[in-house]
Amino acid sequence: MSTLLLAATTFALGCYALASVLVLVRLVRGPRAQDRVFALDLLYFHAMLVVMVMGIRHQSDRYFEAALLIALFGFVSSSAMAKFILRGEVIE
Amino acid sequence: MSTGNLLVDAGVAALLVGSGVLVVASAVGFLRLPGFFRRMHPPALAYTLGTWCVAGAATLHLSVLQGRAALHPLLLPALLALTVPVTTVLLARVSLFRRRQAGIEGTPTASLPRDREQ
Amino acid sequence: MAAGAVSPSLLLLLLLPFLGGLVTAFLPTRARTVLAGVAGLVAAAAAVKVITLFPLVRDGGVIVETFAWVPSLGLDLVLRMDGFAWMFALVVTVIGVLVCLYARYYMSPDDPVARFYAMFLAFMGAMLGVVLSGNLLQMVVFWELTSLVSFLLIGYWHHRVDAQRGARMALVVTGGGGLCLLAGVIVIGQIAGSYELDAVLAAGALVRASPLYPLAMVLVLLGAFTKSAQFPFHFWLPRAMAAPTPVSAYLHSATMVKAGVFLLARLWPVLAGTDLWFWLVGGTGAATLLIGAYAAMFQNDLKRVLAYSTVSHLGLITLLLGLNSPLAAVAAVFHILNHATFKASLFMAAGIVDHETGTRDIGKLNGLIKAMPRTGVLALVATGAMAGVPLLNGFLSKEMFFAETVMLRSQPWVEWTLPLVATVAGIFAVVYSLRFGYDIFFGPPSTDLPRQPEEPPRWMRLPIQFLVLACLVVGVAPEWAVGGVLAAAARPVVGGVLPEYSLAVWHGISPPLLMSLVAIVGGVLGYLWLRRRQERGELLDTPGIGHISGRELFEAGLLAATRAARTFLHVAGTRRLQPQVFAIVAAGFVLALLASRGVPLEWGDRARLPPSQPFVLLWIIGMVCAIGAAAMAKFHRLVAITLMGGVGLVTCLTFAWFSAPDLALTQIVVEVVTTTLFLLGLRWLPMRLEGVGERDALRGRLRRGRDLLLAIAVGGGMAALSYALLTRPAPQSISPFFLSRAYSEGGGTNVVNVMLVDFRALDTLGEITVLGAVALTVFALLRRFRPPAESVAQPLQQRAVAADTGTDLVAPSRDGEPVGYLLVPAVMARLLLPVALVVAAHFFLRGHNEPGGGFVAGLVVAIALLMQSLASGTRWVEMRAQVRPVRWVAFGLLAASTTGLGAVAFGFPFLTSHTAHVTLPVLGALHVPSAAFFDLGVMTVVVGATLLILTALAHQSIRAHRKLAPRAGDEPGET
Amino acid sequence: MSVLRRLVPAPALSLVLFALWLLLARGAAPADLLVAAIVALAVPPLTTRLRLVHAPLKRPATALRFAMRVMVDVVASNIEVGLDVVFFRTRKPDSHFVVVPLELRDPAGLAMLALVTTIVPGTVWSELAVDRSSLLLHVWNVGDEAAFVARYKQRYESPLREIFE
Amino acid sequence: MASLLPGLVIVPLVLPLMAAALLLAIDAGNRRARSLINIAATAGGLAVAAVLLLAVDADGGHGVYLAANWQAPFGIVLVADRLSVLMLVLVGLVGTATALYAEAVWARAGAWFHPLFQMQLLGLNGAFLTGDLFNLFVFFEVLLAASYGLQMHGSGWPRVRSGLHYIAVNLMASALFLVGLAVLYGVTGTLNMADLADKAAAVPDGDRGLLHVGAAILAVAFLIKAAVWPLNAWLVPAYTAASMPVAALFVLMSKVGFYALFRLWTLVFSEAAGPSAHFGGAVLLYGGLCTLAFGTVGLLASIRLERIAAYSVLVSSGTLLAAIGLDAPALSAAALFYVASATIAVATLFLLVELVKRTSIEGGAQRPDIDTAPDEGDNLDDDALPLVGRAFPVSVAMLGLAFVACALMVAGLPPLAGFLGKVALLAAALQPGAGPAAWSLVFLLLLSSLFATTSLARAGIRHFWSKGGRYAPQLRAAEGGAVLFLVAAGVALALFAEPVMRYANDTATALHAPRPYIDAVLGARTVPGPTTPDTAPARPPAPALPTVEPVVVPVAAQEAAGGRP
Amino acid sequence: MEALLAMAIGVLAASGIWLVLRPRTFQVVMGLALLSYAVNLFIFSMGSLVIDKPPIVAAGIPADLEHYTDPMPQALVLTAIVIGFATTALFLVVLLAARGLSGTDHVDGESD
Repeated sequence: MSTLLLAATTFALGCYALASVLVLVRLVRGPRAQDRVFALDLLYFHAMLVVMVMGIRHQSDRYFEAALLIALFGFVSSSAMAKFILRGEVIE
Repeated sequence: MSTGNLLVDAGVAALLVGSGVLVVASAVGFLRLPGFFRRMHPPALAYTLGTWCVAGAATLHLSVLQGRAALHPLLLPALLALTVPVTTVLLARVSLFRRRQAGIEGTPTASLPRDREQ
Repeated sequence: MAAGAVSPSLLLLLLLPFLGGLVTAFLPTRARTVLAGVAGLVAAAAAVKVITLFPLVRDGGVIVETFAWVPSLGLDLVLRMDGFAWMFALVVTVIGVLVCLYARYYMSPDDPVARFYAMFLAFMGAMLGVVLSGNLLQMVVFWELTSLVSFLLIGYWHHRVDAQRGARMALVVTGGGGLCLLAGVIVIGQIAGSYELDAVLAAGALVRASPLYPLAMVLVLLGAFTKSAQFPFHFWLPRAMAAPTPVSAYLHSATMVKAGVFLLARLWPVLAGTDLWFWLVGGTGAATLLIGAYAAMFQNDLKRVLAYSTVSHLGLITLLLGLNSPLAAVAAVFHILNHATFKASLFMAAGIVDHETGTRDIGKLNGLIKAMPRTGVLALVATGAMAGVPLLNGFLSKEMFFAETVMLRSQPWVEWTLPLVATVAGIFAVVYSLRFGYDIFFGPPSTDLPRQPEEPPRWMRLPIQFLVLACLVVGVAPEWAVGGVLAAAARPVVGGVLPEYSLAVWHGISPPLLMSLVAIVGGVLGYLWLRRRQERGELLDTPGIGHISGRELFEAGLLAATRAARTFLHVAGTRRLQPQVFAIVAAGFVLALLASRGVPLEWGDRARLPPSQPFVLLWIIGMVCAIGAAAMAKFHRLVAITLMGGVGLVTCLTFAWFSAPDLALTQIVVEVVTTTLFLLGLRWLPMRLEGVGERDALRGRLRRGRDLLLAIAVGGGMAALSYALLTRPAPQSISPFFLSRAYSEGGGTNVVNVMLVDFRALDTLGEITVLGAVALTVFALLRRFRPPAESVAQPLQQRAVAADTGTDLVAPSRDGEPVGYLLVPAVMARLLLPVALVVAAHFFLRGHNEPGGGFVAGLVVAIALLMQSLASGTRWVEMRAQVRPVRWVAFGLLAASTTGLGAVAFGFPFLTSHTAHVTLPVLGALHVPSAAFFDLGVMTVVVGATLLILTALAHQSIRAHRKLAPRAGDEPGET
Repeated sequence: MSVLRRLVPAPALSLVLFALWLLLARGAAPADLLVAAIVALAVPPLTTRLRLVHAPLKRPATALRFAMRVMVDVVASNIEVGLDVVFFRTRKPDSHFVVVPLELRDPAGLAMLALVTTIVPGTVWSELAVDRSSLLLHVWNVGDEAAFVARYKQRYESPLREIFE
Repeated sequence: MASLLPGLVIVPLVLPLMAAALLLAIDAGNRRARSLINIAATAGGLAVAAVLLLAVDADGGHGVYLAANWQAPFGIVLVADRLSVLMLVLVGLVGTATALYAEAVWARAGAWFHPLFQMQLLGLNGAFLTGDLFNLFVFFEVLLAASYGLQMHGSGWPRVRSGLHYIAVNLMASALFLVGLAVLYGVTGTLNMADLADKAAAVPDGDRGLLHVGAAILAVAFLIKAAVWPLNAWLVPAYTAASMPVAALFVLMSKVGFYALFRLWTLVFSEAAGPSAHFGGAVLLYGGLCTLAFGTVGLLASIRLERIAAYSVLVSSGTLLAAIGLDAPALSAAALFYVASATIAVATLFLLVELVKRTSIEGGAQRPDIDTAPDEGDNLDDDALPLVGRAFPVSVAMLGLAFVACALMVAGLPPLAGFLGKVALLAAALQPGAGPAAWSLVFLLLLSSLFATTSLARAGIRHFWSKGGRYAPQLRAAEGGAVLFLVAAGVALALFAEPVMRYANDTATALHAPRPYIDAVLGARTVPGPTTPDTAPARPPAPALPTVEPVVVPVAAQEAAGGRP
Repeated sequence: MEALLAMAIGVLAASGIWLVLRPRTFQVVMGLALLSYAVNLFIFSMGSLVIDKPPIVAAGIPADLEHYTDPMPQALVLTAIVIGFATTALFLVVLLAARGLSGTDHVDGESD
């Protein structure tokens, strides 16, 4: 693993983690439920990025599937919450 | 065990750094901007270009590593494009709904024929 | 000696009554003549059998028959008959015959007597069992049986409250005593090394020398005293008089109550001879003798007089046995016999009086001699025997008793007191005998009786006649009548060597005779005095101890005990969840702490991984989320769920970080489903607003503080434990085996998946069964779901139409097609479905070699379908797709288990996997592991179970809508 | 033809799934192609009833061009909005709601429009009228409202109408 | 017979599993087929268990079954030894009776009774058979998951409320279970119980503390299931609220906790465990005594029959724990006999509760829920009621007899098996040199008998001798048959107590000297495959392709103990 | 890293325990979920923390614990996750049923 890539991945991971922390502040602070839900959606998304960068970092293709699942279903939780806020129930 | 190609490494690194910067920028915006609808804009940076950079980096990296075209990381932005709107559309609607419910004046609305009839 | 004889004679004797009881139970229930006939014949046969055995035991012979039952417990059926047992068997059977006859006339034609006779015979069998026991444990068996059957017999007229109470009291007291006896017997058995009576009798010295002797003795005595109604356990006997009179005549005079003294006599050679024995047994006997006799004087109920008198006589026998003198023991045996004869006849006489007049109240009964002269005479003779009138059998044994009290050598005050006690008791006996005999048969005939008395049928009198005759014969010619029997019976009691004694009516003028005279004269005087007082309306209750009723004490004690038990349960148990959970957590913590204390814990010395900043940040997020969720779960449920999602995400990333791709995949899909589940549930939970109805009392704050402390302690403990384990070098694990065999023999490179479908396939099979069971349970529960009142209405959001002017919320789907805000999500979700299915197929097919597998694939399918419901509504989905989740579960379970069974068909163990290797043109070699079919089963179950749970929950909303439908019209008007 | 039609009810979808499988399988060996074909043929019929059934794409070329345009827009908007976000204090973008009248009615087309609107930074799809006649957007930096609406309709709505209607 | 043994071991698992799957697949309308399958599968399980028992007893060995054909410490192993087979027979007995009983009414009271019933049996059988710690967890979960459904079968607030508590408590227990077993794995590196016994003895001193912590946490999980005081408050509400056939089945569940403790403690902390020998025995002993005391007091406080039965469960649990806590083979043997008699007795009582209640109009509700103080008025001449008896209808008489038999068993009164169990325990506890703990056990045992007698007599009087009118209860053949079946089992247990006692003795001896068990498990050989597996294929199985080059896994460690050739 | 993960497990467990001890059903179910995270991570941590050595055997790499992480805890966690998911779902439904029957969301059905 080249030092360059190592540094870059570390930087990217750090950025994502930092961004997640910022988003977490929004999640905890709110002020409205939609902010929080959106924050959760972003957390999922950041998780996906983290997983992908870890794939690059470890030269491995195995992390792709996890990222795929998050990309595919990360929105389900947050959209279910959004619907809940909107309708008071998730599935009608 | 790098790709062995410095140029490729540099490209991957650049893409990664770019995505990192974009993601942080979007998070900063999401945290600091006033108003929910304003806050909804910055994450799009991360959802689009931020992801594309990472996907590009992964594709590049893997393709060089395996010595063949590994395009599957590009699936992720595609899937994201399909799924992200679901949440944002719903959340925007939530925000409007709640503003109306709270009786906040000046909540805009897509003009609706049925309302005009009433 | 006929020891070890195989002749089944004793067994037959024992079984006879039981079999007879069984037969009678099946006879017509009110055929009293037939029933009495059968029962009587059975009893008579038994009696004859007993009598024929006399020659064998007359000279100290012992018949023993052994049948193995549970030799390893030392519990065998040992039937052993010596002279003493023979005498008892005789009493039991002969009086049994008489009572059978008597009961035929006593019981009403409407009585369901089959039950009576069945139990009666069963009792006879049990009693025979007690007396014939050659094994102490076996004796306990029959002992408790007699308690049980007597419970049923006393409660024969079970609709009467007094019968119920009396029966229960008898059962509890005698049954409890029986349990003590059991313990005592086991202690004795442990000392003596055997429960065999012969062995125990031979080990008397050993037993008495043992440190456990006092304990064993006390336990045995408790058993004997309760059974024989000794003070202070005597109170049950008068209450047992609620039984039909034949029962009283049989159980409460002749047989069952004698079991206690029988036991004392039986173990006399083993336990007697110590001071402790003297004080305990003698003291109890004396007290009982006096108290029983005293109480008997003041009773107004015929049967109660007899009951207290029985108590008194049993006390007398106990006292005799407690005197540690062989001669006294002989007297005791003699009195057992005598008492049985006269008391049984008296009970029967009392029964006749009751039967003929309709009352047993001495105050009401007068001058019956005119109406029923023959019965009267018989009763009077028997009363005389009870009082100790010369020329009747009671006199003889009582004289022997007086003699013993006089001859006793002990401390001076005892030597002086005991004769006095005996004399006083004698006086009392005469008094109550007179009350019984004189009061009811003489004087002016009563006029206010419920029924006009007349002589009972002749056959009803016959048993009394027989017994009274026996009293007379024994009284007049004792040596001739019972000399042999007594000798045979007393010999084993005193240990084989009979003391010198003479059975004669006249022994010359001696202290005992004087005492008898004093008793009789004093008794007559006392009676007259008492009578005069009672005519004046005084002394109707027992003076002195009248208000101390053992029965009341017992009942109140039981009540208090029950109440105390409830209080205890209230304190030591709980019906609330929080204390239970607290106890569990605290127990786990404390026990773990204690366990670690013995061998102090220390950190390991394995090389640590260097910390990585992103990961640290990640877990800062995770911890904040966890703590936030804990803090928010009460008032901001949605926030808590969101934060929980954050925790799940971080967990998932941790799995991904530390080389567990399978776990990361599983965690992420499970996370999604769980969140949706929580949201589905949130619909039915009440709004909870901060500060509303909060009573922040000090107690609540204290409890929260306590909980917080425990939570922190446990968290710290878990952290320490995990750190201790994380820093240790890995142990000699079994894992290398899996790594090396996964591909070569399991056919897959993903070791985790190979473990799931091959190495540990049984776990997976269980796991999907759990899923199935949970899904079924959820379905069954929700079918009966009744939403809470305030949640039935549509959620606030759906009602708030007016405020949301530009709304598309009212009917987000039109004809099943979503419109408005749901339009875009629905289209997207539908586009995602085929994609998700392909992804699921991908995960399923690669599972064996790469992260994935049936579980993840199943959840992917389930989420994709769930997404459709979310965006388009359940009805839309169900209109279009026939999803029958239960079928999926069934299919999955069948597929998984048939795959497992497939191996069995080929002679391999269940779930053995096999890979088929096929070579196809173009495609090359194909490897089809059987585990794939197993995994298919897993996937199907997962899809079915998840959908079953989710749709069952989602359907509740539809139901709510349906319920609201009729009222939908006026909904807008409200808002 | 009809046999083929029944076998491949949604050719575009099948094609996408075929490609998806190959991407996921990361290979194009004969075995992969076979499985990809099976998947591509089997999944659409399985999901017919749970899908929007609409006419096949009319103009693939337009669609491709449209996609390229969107990508370019995305990059451009990214830079613009990114700068606005970072220098929010000074740049003070003119953010507010804009109502856009719509001619596009096809659900899939609308969904595509939403997709595009969402992924292009600077516009947030906020509300669609029940009769699909107008659309409420939240725009990051409007400037001239009429111009924005015209540009939006021209750049995104009309190509989509071409493709889907 | 002996050759049958290994193959038969799996049947108690496969049978209920297949039955459950079939029951799920059958149309809900086809009631008759469901009943038939359910009863047939359960009775079949009993038959298999009986054959297993005879087989195990005959060759005195251990039926070791290597599931999925993997060598013992690696794969999951099922072990049918005397103890587990005894429990299997109990499951079969009680299961058959309840299956029969439930057919009359309860099976129709809610959805999916039958499959849940079979799953419960699967969980029970699995828990008794498995020789693997994690597999034990899985089967615990199976039986619990099914029991949640069964407990709330029929729904209603009392059931759901107690069910909620029951589930919460058991989820906590499961968490503890997992933590405990994880620690044990972390310390010893194995999950196989036999292997664990070997490894635990050889644990380095520095790790012994951890081993003990793991064992303690695991023990708490088992103690919760065994309903030790003070972790047992869930039991009485849950059992009394459940429908009675379910409660009868649940009697087995508290035995699972006992079984697990017994099995693991004798195995891992035997004499051979060096410094860890007899670890934690005091907790078992005193916990058991507390439980016994609690249950005993509860017996006295109980008026309603189902509560009496539930507290009897606690009494038996406490007795068993205290007995194994004293750690003497004789007591263990007695405990094993006792477990058989107590299980049958209490299960019978639960089955009887409902039938008995049918005899009185409102279950004696006209009386207050606690004994009334003696009223002065009731003298012997209770003129209001004639001295003429009332006949019992035949059904009541039968019920009454069954009740008496059952009460004798529960209270441990002679001559039925309950008494023998109690005598065995007392005799074993009162060995010379018995300490205060043993004496407390003796005292509490006797006290519990007395209180059980008191309460059962009280309940019997209330129901059978009630003052008011009485209905001849409707007894369905299935219900009566089920009760009679269990009573007959109890009587048979008393009659053939000697062979059972001998069996229990052998079992206890074997448990206290676990070496043969360990050797049998670890020495079991796999079935050789028909063909040598393709160890180095040209490429991994199609169609999934690993990203790396074609895999060649080095076939290392072929020599590792007896793998498949 | 080890210390961090241990701390994380501790915090999750503590939060879970705190919630489980609360009187509202929803709190309890959240607590159980948190607790199951903690337990899963705990089991997982038995395999010791290894980066980039997933237990997926590949050619040419010796199949031992030096080169792969311990697959056993992972298999256990996988099963535990599934079972935890199932029981959480069940508990949720039961608490809904309890709420429906009693009208409150108190664990004992007491009205506040």
